[in-house]
Amino acid sequence: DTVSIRLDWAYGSEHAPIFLAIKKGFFADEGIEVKLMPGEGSSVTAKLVGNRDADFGYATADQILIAAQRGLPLLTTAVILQQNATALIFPKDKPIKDLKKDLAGKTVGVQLKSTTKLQWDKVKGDQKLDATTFKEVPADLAIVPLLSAGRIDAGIGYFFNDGLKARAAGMDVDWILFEDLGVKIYSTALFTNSEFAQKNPDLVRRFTRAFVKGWIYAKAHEPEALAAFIEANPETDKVYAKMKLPEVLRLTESEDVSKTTMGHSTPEGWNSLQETLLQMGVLPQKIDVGTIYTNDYLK
Amino acid sequence: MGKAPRITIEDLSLAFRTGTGPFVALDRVSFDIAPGSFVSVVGPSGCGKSTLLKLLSGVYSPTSGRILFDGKPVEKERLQGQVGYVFQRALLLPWRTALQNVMLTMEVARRSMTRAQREAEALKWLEIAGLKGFEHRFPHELSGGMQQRVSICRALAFRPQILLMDEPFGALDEITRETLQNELLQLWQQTETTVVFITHSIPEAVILSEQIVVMSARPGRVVERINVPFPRPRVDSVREHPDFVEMAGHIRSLLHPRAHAIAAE
Amino acid sequence: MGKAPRITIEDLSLAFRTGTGPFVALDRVSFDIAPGSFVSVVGPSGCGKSTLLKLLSGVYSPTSGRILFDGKPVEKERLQGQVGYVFQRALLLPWRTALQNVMLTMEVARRSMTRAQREAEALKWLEIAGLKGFEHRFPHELSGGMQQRVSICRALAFRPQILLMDEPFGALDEITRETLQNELLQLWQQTETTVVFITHSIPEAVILSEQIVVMSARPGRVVERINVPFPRPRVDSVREHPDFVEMAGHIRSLLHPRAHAIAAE
Amino acid sequence: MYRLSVTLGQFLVFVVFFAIWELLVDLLHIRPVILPAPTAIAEKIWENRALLLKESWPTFAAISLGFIAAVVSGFLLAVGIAYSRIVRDLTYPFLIAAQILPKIAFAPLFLIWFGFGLTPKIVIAALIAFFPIVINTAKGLTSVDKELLQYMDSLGSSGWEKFTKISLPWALPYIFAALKISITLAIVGAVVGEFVAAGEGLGYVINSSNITLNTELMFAAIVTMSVLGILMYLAIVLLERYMLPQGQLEDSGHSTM
Amino acid sequence: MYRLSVTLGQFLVFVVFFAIWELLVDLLHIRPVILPAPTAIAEKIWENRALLLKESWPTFAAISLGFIAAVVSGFLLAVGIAYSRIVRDLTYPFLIAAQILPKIAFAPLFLIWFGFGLTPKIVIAALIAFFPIVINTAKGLTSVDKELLQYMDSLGSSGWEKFTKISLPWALPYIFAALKISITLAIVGAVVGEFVAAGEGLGYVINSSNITLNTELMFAAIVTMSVLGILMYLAIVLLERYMLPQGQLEDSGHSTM
Ligand SMILES: Nc1ncnc2c1ncn2[C@@H]1O[C@H](COP(=O)(O)OP(=O)(O)OP(=O)(O)O)[C@@H](O)[C@H]1O
Ligand SMILES: Nc1ncnc2c1ncn2[C@@H]1O[C@H](COP(=O)(O)OP(=O)(O)OP(=O)(O)O)[C@@H](O)[C@H]1O
Ligand SMILES: [Mg+2]
Ligand SMILES: [Mg+2]
Repeated sequence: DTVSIRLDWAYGSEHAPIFLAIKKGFFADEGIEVKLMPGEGSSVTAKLVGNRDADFGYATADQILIAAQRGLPLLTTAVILQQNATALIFPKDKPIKDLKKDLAGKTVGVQLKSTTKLQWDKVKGDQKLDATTFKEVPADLAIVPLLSAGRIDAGIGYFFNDGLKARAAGMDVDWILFEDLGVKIYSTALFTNSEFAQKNPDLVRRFTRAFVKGWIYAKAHEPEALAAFIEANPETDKVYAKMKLPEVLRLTESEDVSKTTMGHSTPEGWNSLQETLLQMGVLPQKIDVGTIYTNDYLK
Repeated sequence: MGKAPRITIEDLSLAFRTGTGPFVALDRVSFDIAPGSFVSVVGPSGCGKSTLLKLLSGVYSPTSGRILFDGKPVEKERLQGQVGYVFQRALLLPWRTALQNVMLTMEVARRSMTRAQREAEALKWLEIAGLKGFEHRFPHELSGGMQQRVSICRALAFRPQILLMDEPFGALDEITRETLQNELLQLWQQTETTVVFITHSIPEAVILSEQIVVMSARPGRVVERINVPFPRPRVDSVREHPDFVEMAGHIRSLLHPRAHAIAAE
Repeated sequence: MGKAPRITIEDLSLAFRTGTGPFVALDRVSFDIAPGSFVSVVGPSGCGKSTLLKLLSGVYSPTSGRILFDGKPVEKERLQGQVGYVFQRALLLPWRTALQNVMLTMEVARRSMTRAQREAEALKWLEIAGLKGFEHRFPHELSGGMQQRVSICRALAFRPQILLMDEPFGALDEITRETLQNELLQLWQQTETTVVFITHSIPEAVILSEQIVVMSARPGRVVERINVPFPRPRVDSVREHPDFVEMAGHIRSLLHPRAHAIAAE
Repeated sequence: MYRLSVTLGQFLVFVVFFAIWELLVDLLHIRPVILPAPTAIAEKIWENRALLLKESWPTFAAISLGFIAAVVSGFLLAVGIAYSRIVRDLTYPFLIAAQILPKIAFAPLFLIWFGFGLTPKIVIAALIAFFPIVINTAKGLTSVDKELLQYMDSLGSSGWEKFTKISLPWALPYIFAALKISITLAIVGAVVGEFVAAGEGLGYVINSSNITLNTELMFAAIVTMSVLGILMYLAIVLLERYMLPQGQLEDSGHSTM
Repeated sequence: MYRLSVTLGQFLVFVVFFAIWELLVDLLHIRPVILPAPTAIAEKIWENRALLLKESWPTFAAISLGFIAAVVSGFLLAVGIAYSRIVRDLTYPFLIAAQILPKIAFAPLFLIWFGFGLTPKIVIAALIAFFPIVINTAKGLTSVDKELLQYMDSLGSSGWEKFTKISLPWALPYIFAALKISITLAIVGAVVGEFVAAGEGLGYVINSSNITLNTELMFAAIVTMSVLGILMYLAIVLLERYMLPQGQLEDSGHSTM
């Protein structure tokens, strides 16, 4: 069988375990030939899978939930990144310790093209920040250069993308994780079209199994995963790739996963995500989270 | 090549739409043109001569009245390959050389000719018009008179049954003019061509034509139709013949009062 | 308005670059034009008459030789407002009405005039040219002769010191032509205007000018310069005068052999 | 009579187009996230009319300023190209290179170079709209009847007069063709600018509603965008009618009754 | 002589431009993420020459197919507009609306509508490149000297002959101006297409290296892109030189020695 999977963004070492799984033949072992495709943001990936233009997708859980609420038949089969990677990133020489005080007079870069902006809105609400004391500017895909050019004093982004890239570029930056500011939500997950899953339960099971196996194996053999990724993407920035992979692998951990298995998720986790999204205002109404995820395919 | 048709012009009127309302250029013009005859049209500038020719060629449609060819209304299809037209402007294609411009009409109106035949014919006419050596010049590299000559060659080269000529020799010196006049007469006598010829030169009209249509302006009307009885070939000395002088004087007098009235209006 | 300059043409040559190599249009042409004189240029089509006028007006630069105005080389600045030019083509601006086209030259060459003066002057000339009622027509709404008349008005209206006219009356009927000839002569006599006049009509040249320059073609050369001694005003009857007939015949004979040679070449 | 039936015809085409769309969405059960029905979009426009109106302003500002910048600079460069062979030969390769560069890829860098807010949007709009102005204007200015210019020379007229009285009017039809192309490009540019570099404007609404999969709102913003664009386009058409005298308008020419 | 010094001049401008760039980056200690130095980019190009060459092919295919589609369809529509008042009146508003629609906003939807790979890229390229072809060609076809057409009518020539022998050659300079504008737009379109809807091509390299902040590689791909684009542009210029006879080329005209 040929199965297509669309990732969230362009290939990076955060996808190394997937390349590793392909290289080690985990998919081949299940009789599956994988058609791997890069993405253009999680929202697009969610739409594409909902429209059956790809069999599987790898995108953030919030987008999966939003898309499902908007009527797309999506089913999450494994929540890979259990922790929220969003962070407030800033240079160490202009440190932010207390959000309330230290943000005053600063310029914060936000990414309109992702839900990180919405998470930031929630943080502002939760922490009762006075948005008039600092300035927000759009900074899609440019947090690091803007920080580097001094155009912004802080930026909202994934710590393993923008944060580590800044470090790889020789900047001394630090960050505050949103996870630590109370935005505990699932991050990137493997999902499929539920109609597709209904028709091909066995194929979905085999694919999910091979996919998760890649992550488990990568966690144990990090250098091997890195090597597999670099082999497939020789033009990549190797320093940055090496820095990023362990951080990403660490995000697969959670209390729940340590008790069960890689990729596992709980009703509490999904409900908390839904709660957060409701508060963020991107979700008009609640849905039954039970319909959009399952642990069944994790064996 | 078939015989030229008899042309019947019946009550022909044409009005142009202008910024200041309709303008009547031709007002109920009627006359006949026998097959194979040579008709000249004279009249003051702006009296509708060019307009008449454009109606005859099917370029314009009349506001009222009609034109019959052998009793049948003109149709574009039937005109194909029949009418040669020398416009008042040279009207050459700027991207074609003199030779290529002359070949244009044959491409359109004489499909049966081969490329080589067309070229030979075109070269022959260009030579007659004194344009040997200028065949491969583009129009903007030719003098005004040369452009006009190319335009004449273009119309003559495909031997049409009806030849409409709008002041063809106006921009030419006497010698070139005479050469081309002779060529035209020869072509006309050898073939069954009908020629409708606009000129401002009364002697030219008298020397060339069998019939002269005199027009007046505002609105364009036919004042008189004059038969020219002199025998052919009419040599230059015919100019001194008293009948000739008298006829020229008569035509001049027909044009005079009107024309003066316009200038003073 | 100052006096017209004496024009000295010294050994003037001009070659055009063409696809088939350089082409000599004018070959060592020399003659003088006295201030306020009326010079006609005649010659076969393509002999370089228009080219000569373009050199005189500063439009072209000679390949060799030079043109002096009162002994000094022509400069564009000094030409401003001095030269009126009637091109062989009417060459009107398609986006301007007849009136606006006539006003163009005054806008450029007579800045001191007010708008109202310009308009009055333009209207006067349009009326003289028999174009009353057509002032607000666009060029494409005028007949060929009318366009040419607008172009003549445009050159006359600003009363230049030097008037270069390239076959101005070629497209006009006899009456309109006579009217404009008379107007031109009147303008010339009243003011100190120098006129250089190209024509294909030998009688016209003889009737109008003080001096006739006869040119030959390939390459363009001056064959002879003829003084015309007849007293003014020269009425129509001068045409019958034996001296007139003889002079016309002489000019014709100058043009003949050459021209025939070209046609046969 | 004819005008009336044309307007009716256009209206009919519109109606048929939207009817088919509505039907297709309905019959094929296309989900609104993929393609919302016209009625749903219309509803959304009405609901969000205040928002859409408000967000139109910054977009309008970016488009018009970018367009004006493109027209002015493009026109000046075209004049240089038309009148100076050196300018032409030295700028052409760079002009083309600049035109070919995927400016959209640079958009994030523009943020860094030009800061936030209106400036980068204007720059992108101007850069994209610039090229047709240069190409067409230069073409128009160099296609002038040479003898007309010679006529002006014979009058001893200055270069400036030749330019204003002959070349410019001659080039106007070319220039207006370019303006029509460029205004639509300026719109694309402003939207791209707002995708990356703005927290306001219709482009921002399109982008952010795309992320939250609020496809109806996205289409609503696109429709508003189009209406805005069509109005600006019509402004140019009106200007053309006003500035091009009868002799130069497309549908003029010899007309018999 | 002149040609040689022009080439030298162009080269010099290039060298100076890059020298200043290099110096600025060096002196101001600009980080490569913000703006890499030309030498760094050159190095990156050399390092990745195989990759860049390989990725050029799909981009080239998308550009050329999109361009051809735009030219063919745009030309046909222009003919319809020029010759039929009904076609013109009925298509114009939609044409303009379609042109004004921010097609880039639709790019993600194109993915869904047309699938992956070449198709959406071609569609976007064609859509963006389409408009100038229509506008300019229609303009050229309708600006023909009316009396020339009348002359052809007097010969009883068919509409087809008038078209091929008069209108088309007359419109060629307009059409080539449009082709030059459109090829650059097709390039933009293909790149945008590759940003969203492809896993290959130079646009993909630009986008993915932008996301991973590999700015040197991004610039390397942009440079390759530009070179590709300039080559395609030059192909059109050559075609123009070949097809437009002397009488119609820009620099022809009355020339004295
Ligand atoms: N731009 C040009 N390029 C090349 N040759 C030219 C150009 N202009 C004129 N010629 C040639 O120069 C010669 C003189 O041309 P010119 O227009 O001066 O003739 P002319 O005496 O005015 O003729 P006509 O009476 O026919 O108007 C002609 O043979 C013509 O072909
Ligand atoms: N397209 C047009 N629109 C409006 N009026 C026109 C148009 N064409 C010609 N006319 C007018 O119709 C009248 C006749 O024009 P036409 O060209 O037939 O004159 P003509 O007899 O050929 O004059 P000429 O001897 O000057 O060439 C003129 O008064 C002219 O102004
Ligand atoms: Mg006429
Ligand atoms: Mg001449």
